[in-house]
Amino acid sequence: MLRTGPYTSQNMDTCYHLARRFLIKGHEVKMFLYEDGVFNVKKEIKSPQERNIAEMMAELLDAGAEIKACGTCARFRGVKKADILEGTKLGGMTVLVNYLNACDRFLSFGF
Amino acid sequence: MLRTGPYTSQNMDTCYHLARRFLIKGHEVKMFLYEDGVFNVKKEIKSPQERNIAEMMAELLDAGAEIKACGTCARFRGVKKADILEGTKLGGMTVLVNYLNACDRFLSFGF
Amino acid sequence: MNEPKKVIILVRAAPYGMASAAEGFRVIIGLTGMGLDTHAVLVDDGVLVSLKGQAPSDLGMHKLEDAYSQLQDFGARLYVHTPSLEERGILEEDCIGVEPIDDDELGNMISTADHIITF
Amino acid sequence: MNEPKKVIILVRAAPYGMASAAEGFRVIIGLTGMGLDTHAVLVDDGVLVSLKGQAPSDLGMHKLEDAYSQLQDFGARLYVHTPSLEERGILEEDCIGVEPIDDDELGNMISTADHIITF
Amino acid sequence: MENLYLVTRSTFERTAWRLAARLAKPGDTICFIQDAVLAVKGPKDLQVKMSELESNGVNLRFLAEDLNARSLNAPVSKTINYDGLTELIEKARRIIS
Amino acid sequence: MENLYLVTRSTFERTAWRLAARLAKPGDTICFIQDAVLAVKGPKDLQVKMSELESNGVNLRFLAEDLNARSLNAPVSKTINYDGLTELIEKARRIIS
Repeated sequence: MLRTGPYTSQNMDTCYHLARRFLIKGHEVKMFLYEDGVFNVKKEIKSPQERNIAEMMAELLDAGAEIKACGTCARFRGVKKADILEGTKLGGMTVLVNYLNACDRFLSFGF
Repeated sequence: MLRTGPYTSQNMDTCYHLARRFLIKGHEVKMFLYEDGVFNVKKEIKSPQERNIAEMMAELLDAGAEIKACGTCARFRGVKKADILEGTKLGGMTVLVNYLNACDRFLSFGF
Repeated sequence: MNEPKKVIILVRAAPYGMASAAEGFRVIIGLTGMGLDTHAVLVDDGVLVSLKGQAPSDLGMHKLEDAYSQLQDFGARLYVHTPSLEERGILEEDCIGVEPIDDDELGNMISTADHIITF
Repeated sequence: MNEPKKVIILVRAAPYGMASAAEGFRVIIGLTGMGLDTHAVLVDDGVLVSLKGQAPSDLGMHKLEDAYSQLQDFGARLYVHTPSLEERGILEEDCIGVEPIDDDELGNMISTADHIITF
Repeated sequence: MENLYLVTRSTFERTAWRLAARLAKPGDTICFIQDAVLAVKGPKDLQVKMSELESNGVNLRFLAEDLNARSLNAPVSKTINYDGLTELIEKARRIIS
Repeated sequence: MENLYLVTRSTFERTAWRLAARLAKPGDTICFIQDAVLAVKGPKDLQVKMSELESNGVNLRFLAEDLNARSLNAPVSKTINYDGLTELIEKARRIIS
């Protein structure tokens, strides 16, 4: 679960570096984006001369990660379904509960 | 200058409560939104049963405040011109410099 | 059917300054409602969430004291970390009904949990 | 023409964990370039920005040491708060070229500034 | 008033208040708002520092709306509301936050 | 390993590391990443606490990529890179961050 947004905090980068390695090792990776975390999958992110967080997210999706964002958090932050990367979805607390039920290791990154 | 986003931090609320009072007293109020601050003027913010930050911003605009957001911060965060409240604008560092030159008191809210 | 997973939610942030305690509440209620064995622990500045007499209406915010007071009715367990209360000079009697928990008890609870979420 | 406004930018955050030090740099360069009397002060964890030998490429980030090293060429003044260095056990000789400043000097500098921006 | 220092983050969770305590001069004001109103509860080294600052002529203020929200209290003489904070900002020569 | 504690924020600016120090048991690991790698520099009460933890059998680790970015160093035996952190997470029964 990731609660912070892109660039502002290094959390997203830490998640990316860990997720990439877990996927290579053959683990399943699921990310639930909560609070400002929902901003990490905005497809319009443009980052000239810098790492592109949306592309890093897309890379994880391509490698098999499942990424869902809290719909309520998104609405409060003006993020719509049409704004987020293909392959990601908005969802409710059920998503988090399913992830918690399914996973062997849970990591939480906040403020 | 406001560097944090809506809901996540109380900074935006503090700015609102102060700005409202300064406007009533007849002062000019200018806000420069930097980093996550740019998210505060997303017109799609929906907040059932909660204060609506976008409406609070619109209220300040109606009362005469000038609100501009850093264009580079917006691009990195996937926020486009079309996403922000009418009456607000994206701008460069020139905006901040003009505000610093024009103002008698400067407040900075960050992390 | 498997045993429900045991999840501890550590609420470490003070109410109102950040949304953390409010967003943590949504997670606690959600997990409880969907049958997880949910234990919420107020620790560090999070203990402020349990202080009676909160009045955030001038800030245009909802009263977290009321929200957290309902948790037990929904089947979640709510604890307050007593060393965190003491460091802040807050008396248990000034708090809403919560179960006190000390370092050893919290440590033991963590050792029986499947997952820990921090707010 | 009026005197240019004197602005102090306090960089208080460590580099890389938050974008603050990087975003502060953009403001320092912008203000300097547009003729403001710009004084950047590294204080608290911000002193880490001046430590030589940073290598953030594995994080996919730009080296802030290099960015801040250029400031003086652009006409900005760059200071490091020596008590903050001492608290962190960092020697001035391990830092890029910056002007040392103590509590009294920083206090006096603040008393002559028009505005203060914090990162 | 020369300088107004605004402290916004919890004084228990963050150490940011120390810079204000370190730089404030006689006649300056330090105002605790948002989670920083927790300053009325400590930590202990802040409480020691606050007495020191007051004997040196630094004014301490706490924002009423933020205290009330959190069910905290400060002495009446040191409590100001948003209207009072607005005036403090008008009177200050500069604000450091 | 039973529990892996991850500390992410600066140990000078935040007090969040204290909870990990307080709860960690023999055999647990506390890993400092992001700005928390500043832990190699202090503050002093953390340094005292770290020796105590180590004599109690708590393992301390620092993330190499984050140390390098900030030009900081930890003893080689306590430095792990992202691959090592990945393994720590696999081995841990649960992660507290």
